[in-house]
Amino acid sequence: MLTPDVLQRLDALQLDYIDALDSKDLPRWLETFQKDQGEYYVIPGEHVEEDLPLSLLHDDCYARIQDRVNFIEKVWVGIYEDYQMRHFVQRVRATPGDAPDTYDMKSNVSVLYTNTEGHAQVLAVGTYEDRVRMNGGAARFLRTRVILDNFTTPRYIVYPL
Amino acid sequence: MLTPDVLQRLDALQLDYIDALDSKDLPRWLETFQKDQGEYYVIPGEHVEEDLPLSLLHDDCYARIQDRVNFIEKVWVGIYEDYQMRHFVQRVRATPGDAPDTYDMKSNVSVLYTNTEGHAQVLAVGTYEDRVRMNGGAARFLRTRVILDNFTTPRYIVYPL
Amino acid sequence: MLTPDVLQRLDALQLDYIDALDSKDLPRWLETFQKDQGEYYVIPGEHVEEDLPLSLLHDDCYARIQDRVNFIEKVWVGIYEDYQMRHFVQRVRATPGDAPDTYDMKSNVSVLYTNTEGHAQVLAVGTYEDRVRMNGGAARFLRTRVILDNFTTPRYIVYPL
Amino acid sequence: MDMPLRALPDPLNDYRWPAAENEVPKDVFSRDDIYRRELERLFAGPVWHVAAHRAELPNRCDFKTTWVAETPILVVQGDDSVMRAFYNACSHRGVMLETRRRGHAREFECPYHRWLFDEKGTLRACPAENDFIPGFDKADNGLAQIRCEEFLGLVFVTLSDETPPLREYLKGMEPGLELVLMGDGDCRLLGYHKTVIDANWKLYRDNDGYHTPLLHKAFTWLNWQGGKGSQTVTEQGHLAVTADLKPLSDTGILHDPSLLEFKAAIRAGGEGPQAKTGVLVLSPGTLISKALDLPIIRYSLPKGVDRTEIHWTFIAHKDDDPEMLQHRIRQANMMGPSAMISLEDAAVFNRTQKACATQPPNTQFVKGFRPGMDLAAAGQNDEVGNLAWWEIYRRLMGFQREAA
Amino acid sequence: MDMPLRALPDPLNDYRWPAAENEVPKDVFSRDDIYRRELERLFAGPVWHVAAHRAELPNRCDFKTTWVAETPILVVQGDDSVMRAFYNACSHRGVMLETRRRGHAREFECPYHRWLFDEKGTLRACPAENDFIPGFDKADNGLAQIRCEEFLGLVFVTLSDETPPLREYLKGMEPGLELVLMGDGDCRLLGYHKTVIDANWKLYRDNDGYHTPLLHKAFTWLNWQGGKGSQTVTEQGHLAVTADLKPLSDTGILHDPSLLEFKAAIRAGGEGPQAKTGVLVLSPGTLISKALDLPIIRYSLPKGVDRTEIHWTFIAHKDDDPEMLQHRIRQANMMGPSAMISLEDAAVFNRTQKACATQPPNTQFVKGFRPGMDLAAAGQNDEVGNLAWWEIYRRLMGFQREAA
Amino acid sequence: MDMPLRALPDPLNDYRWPAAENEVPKDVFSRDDIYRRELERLFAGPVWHVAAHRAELPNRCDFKTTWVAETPILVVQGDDSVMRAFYNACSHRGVMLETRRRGHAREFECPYHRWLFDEKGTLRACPAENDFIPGFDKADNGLAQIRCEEFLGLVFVTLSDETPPLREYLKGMEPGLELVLMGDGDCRLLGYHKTVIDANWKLYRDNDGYHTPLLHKAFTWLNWQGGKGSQTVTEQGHLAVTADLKPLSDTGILHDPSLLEFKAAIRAGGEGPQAKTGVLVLSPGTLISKALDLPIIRYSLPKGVDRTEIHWTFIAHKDDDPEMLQHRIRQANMMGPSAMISLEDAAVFNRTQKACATQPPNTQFVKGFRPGMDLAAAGQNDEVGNLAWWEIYRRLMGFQREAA
Ligand code: FES
Ligand code: FES
Ligand code: FES
Ligand SMILES: [Fe+3]
Ligand SMILES: [Fe+3]
Ligand SMILES: [Fe+3]
Repeated sequence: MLTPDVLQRLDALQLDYIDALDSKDLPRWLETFQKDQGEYYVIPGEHVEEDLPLSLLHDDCYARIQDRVNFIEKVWVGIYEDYQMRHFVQRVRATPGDAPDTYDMKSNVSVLYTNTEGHAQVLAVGTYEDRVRMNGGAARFLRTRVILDNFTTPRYIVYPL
Repeated sequence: MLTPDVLQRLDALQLDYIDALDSKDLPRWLETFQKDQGEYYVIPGEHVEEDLPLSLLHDDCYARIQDRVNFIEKVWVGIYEDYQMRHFVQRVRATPGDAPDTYDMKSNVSVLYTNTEGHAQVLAVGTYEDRVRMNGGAARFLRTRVILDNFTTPRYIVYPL
Repeated sequence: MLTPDVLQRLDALQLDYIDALDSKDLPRWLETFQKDQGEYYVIPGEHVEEDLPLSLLHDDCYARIQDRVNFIEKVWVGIYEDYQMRHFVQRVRATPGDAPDTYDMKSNVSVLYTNTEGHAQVLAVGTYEDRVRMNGGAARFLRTRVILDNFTTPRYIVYPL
Repeated sequence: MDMPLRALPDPLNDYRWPAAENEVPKDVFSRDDIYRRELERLFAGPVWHVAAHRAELPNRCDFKTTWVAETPILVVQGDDSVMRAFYNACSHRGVMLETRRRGHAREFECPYHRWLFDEKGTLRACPAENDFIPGFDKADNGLAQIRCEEFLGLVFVTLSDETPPLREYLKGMEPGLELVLMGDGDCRLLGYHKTVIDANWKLYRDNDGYHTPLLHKAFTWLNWQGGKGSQTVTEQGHLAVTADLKPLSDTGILHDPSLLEFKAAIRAGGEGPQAKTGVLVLSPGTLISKALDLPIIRYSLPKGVDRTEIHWTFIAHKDDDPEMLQHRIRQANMMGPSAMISLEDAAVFNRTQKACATQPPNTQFVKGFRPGMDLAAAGQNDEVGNLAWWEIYRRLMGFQREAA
Repeated sequence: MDMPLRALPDPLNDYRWPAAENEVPKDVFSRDDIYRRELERLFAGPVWHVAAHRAELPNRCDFKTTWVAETPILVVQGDDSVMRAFYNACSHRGVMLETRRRGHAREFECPYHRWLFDEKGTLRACPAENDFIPGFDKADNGLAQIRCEEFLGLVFVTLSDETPPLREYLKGMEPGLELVLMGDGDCRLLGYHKTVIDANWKLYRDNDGYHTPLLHKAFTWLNWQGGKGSQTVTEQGHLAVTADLKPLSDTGILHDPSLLEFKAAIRAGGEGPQAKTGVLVLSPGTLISKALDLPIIRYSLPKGVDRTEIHWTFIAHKDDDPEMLQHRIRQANMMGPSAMISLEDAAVFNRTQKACATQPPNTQFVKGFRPGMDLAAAGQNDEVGNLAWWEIYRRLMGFQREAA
Repeated sequence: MDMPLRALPDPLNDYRWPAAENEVPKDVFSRDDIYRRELERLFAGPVWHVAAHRAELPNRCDFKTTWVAETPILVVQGDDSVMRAFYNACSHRGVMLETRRRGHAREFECPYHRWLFDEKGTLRACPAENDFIPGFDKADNGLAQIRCEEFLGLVFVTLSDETPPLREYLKGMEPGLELVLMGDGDCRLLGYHKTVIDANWKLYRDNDGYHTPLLHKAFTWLNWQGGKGSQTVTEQGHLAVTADLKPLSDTGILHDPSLLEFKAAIRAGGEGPQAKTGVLVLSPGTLISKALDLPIIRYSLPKGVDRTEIHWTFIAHKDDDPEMLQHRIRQANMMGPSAMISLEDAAVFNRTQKACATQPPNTQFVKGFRPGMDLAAAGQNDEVGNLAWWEIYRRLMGFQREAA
């Protein structure tokens, strides 16, 4: 069992991650990843079931995550119909990882979103399968995998989940 | 970083608040506010974005909160279509406040509701921006601001959020 | 107030319960109940309001819970339209129970579900009213009562909630 | 609902029913215009609907609200113990009068302008009446009443003046009703299982004895045999199957076989009506059954053409001792939307709804069917029992058969 | 919306309105075909809709997007301060041009092929224009403009060429509008309360003085008396009730009675227009009121036959001092979808919608009604004020009355 | 779906298409009656739909379920390797036979009465067959089969008998198909991106070369140039654009430019079919493209008039080495519902849907259009390529043009 202190730091990282996204503060979201190492994936649940290799978002290196932030902030602006996300996470498991100072964490996650006319719906539901590195006090994601139960998304996804 | 003890008392206050509402126990809800000082606001998210001064519910003094309880319990009875709320909160940040023994807290919140025919939907989603006073052991809200992402509510709001 | 350690073990039990269900691992779900003693009920909210004695699922002995698992795994296979659940719980209260080494716990719960075409909706919302026995380190449910706010379920319930 | 007096020329007039007597078109389950016509001709037509059982409003001045398709209904037990039914709408400007599911009330006050009705629907008071339209008379402005008759505690309503009297309508079903309602229908309410099926309401009533041992695998899994039985089909398209559902002989597969005891039968020594089991379909859309010790009324409430709420209503007999009461509550694990031997039905109905737009355009009833047969002579494990009802449906809806 | 030029033979041609002048059929609130006809004949017909108030787009090049039923509208204040309205669709392939609710923009660029329009709707640039269809002229391809006139800052639009000029349309409502818009309509926006009612848009505008003291129990609970007043009904079916809503004399029931101060009246010494209170219904679907110090515009935006978004729009006067501004913000607790004396309205409208399919088929207006009466002479607490509008509605929709 | 044999007199018979050849009415995207007619005349009409690619059911006895509009389809690879398609409904009472998306099955058992079909649709067994309607023959009661042909692994189905043979239907698209399916169509499935657009399915197929560099800002932002190319328009309204999407010359803007490598072209020395890029629209509603190293099949599945599910289906070549496979998986960041250069399309389609009820009533295709032109001669960056399809659509739907 992990110490309360470690758990609290894992949770703090998770909360920072969701709050950054809900605040549309993508640079802050980027910072929750281990610099030059972090990876980010969104994987349709059906692919896990059927063992298919594709992801919906597939950032297998930190540079890709950086490019993603740039696309949202610089390329798509003024085109997409904007929306406001709100994340809810529930850590269901956290264990020491294979490498020293790393931890594996699984959480349930749901994301509600509100469109520009003020109506809310479920955007996404699934799990986070995270790998975290504890660098002294600061935890950072080495890898975040979002397993998307609702693999047919109700709209196109602009922001990371 | 706040101590686990302070965090637990902040959470306990928050949980007491939502449980009182979900139980339609409005006097108990009222008690979560600092007597004669508590303030309560529900603010449409679009007003935050567009810097508009109006609230949806605007209880800028404790007496207003008391009056709200009375309206629900004494004036509207038998007219409105009743519903059952269920709150889910997730504290994303808690920090010491400006004044001594006060704390500022931000939480994500979602509220599902069930109508009299037994069907559930999303009623509200957004954030709580709370200011709490710790009076010895007992925490009380000095101010609760509900920022409502879904500013076009799916029905008229009877109970506080 | 319960000690952080007790709370953490109560939470761990709860999380194990929901993760087992969300993983469709029914034997693991069964294990969260006290062997030969656990009871499991799903009760429509309207029955609580109107004081009606019926439950939706009524497993008043451990053998019934075992039989339920068997029906899901052996009888209904290939007939029902499958779905993926995802639980979110929020403990709102935990107190020592009447008997030694037992605890009573109330939690808000919501369950989102995704159908085979990949669309998500609210399946259930309500509360858990749990009674837990602490056997040394291992907590087990003596009794789980799911009070279902949305007593008109949006589809037939296959898996326990 | 379109009010009948504003009937429109209807393109459905050209709709053709298949010539073969054992076929039913799939699009009757999915076409919105057919559903609209059902509202007029069937739900507001010459049929009786089960709106309640007295067990749901057992005391004087108890009420229950419910629906006949899109029409809200208020059923009240008067202070004279008589059951009455009303359109659940204020006679002034039409506000739904009562929004609670069930309750107790001597008076119903409309919130809008505070008109006040008593439990018999009489308008008792209306503010500022002296300033009303000349000739206004409270006596003319009570709640619009709905025809309402009772049988064994079942409260039936009909929206049409042309419906025959209830006893005539139910003719032939009396023994079945006595069986499932435990003789005298003197029942108490245990509770509800309410759920939604994504299927047309007619799929729900489309029941057959053919599927029972095949769909519900519990029977084979538990090596659970049905007993002998018989089937009744009435002129009104009602169906009664009294196939015995024998108690389970413990095969060691269930951890808790006590659930499937047939307590009443044991107590009665295995003889007489207590020892029988039956399922009834009352046209148009109510199922009433007693399986072992578990009597259930299933209301099917259409919510659009492809969505139906099912309210499983569990009752006990008023004379039950605590042991029997508890047994019935436990036995509810056996039947219900999530129960051992009925969960599968909803799955099958949903799956049928999804496949309405397929070829061939008709479904076929083949088990036990003989061209020109007497449908009332269908056997207990046949699927033709429903065809009597489909013929009534076809006529009520004004659909002509294709030439053969 | 079906475009008028493709009018179809319509089964509604046989629809009959009740003979009695004080009755309205319930199914006008629930029939989808009637709603479809409203889109053509009413929303795209010879009426003015309130699309905005200048307070919502106070500066040059400010814009607001909104809807006339299913038609998206873009209202822009030109750099010449003139209000203009456009169909919110690119003139090329119809992409919705602006998706923000409100904002500031000198230019509108369509993302699809980057056609660029200025704030007066003129097409300024389109990539590759030299390869366009011969004869293409940017001057012919600006945004399709919508007739737009202004009165006291209210921005009205009409989709029809046959609508009379605004001042003619509003005839008789000028004093009421001045009252509720605080004289000159020189306002600033405080914010919105937006909500959904599960009811037809016409229920929302169906307002009467009869219900006020009866539905809204706050009045009796607080022993709060309405003052004398008067009612105006115009030829276009507009309604103005200027019943005084007097400030509350503190009865000790409210913990915070300051909320219900009538600050403007106190400042004015209780005299003159500042001391008045009024509520206006502008046909077809806008309510504008000033209760005590709280002026509100209520837009009702139909979203299908049984669903309506209400945008309560709260304004202050531009000259308000901070104390008055703060007072108005506080007073918003009094009226709004969740407020002390208006929460009940939505409940009543929702409940009426649920009970459309009931008998009798018509609702009746009885308080203050006399056959053959001059509807414009209705009293302030009558419910007949709406009948003038219903008669206009009936005619616009082409519904004939049944023979008496 | 209404079965064709019950065709009704249809008010749409008066519907008029605009006279101008370059205009399309906006309400074809929003009118429910038009969508209903499409179900009959188009989706069940003389066209081929792409139902699957062999890569999705690569082994014998693999299956995939899908939809042709509202009709559920079961595609099975027989144990003889032949692709067959069936209505996904039991031939008895119509229960949807298979509910899984994809899988492997030698037999399909209907749960309701346990009729058993083999992978070629033959009815193999049905309980109690000896008690069936006289003359019942299993051979007549297999699954209703659907015409099914294959080309380069693409599995096409048509619900009509009148559809020409597939090769005739595809005439002119063969080179394009070879290009995007990497020569021989011998592919493996990588996975899906599935999403919903709130837009009519026809908006999704309405593609033009005019928008590409304008809507998709990534091209300008990255200074990424398209290469030369050509466009083919066929008699059946198919469209093939083989404009080169050159690999990005690294401008230092992307942190990870490796994503946009054109690995196959590099390997091929920049020559030959491997070095080409193309996008195809197969009428009515499938897009197939290969951008750089990323081949994708996009199924558009209508779910009502204003809602469409898009199933982006990503494939690789069976001979890919691990490096190429990994590269294709990475390159899926480039195209898809949430990808670098295609996220914008959904936004534009949704925004167009929202603005259907606006003036002018028609959208116009202007870029590259000349009255009387040969539509097949349209250039790669024109928007007129779609007009050939719109003309086919108009005729299939039976809409007459207005007089000019
Ligand atoms: S509507 Fe009921 S009293 Fe007026
Ligand atoms: S649709 Fe607006 S520029 Fe083409
Ligand atoms: S419906 Fe398939 S076997 Fe009867
Ligand atoms: Fe069954
Ligand atoms: Fe009111
Ligand atoms: Fe594009």
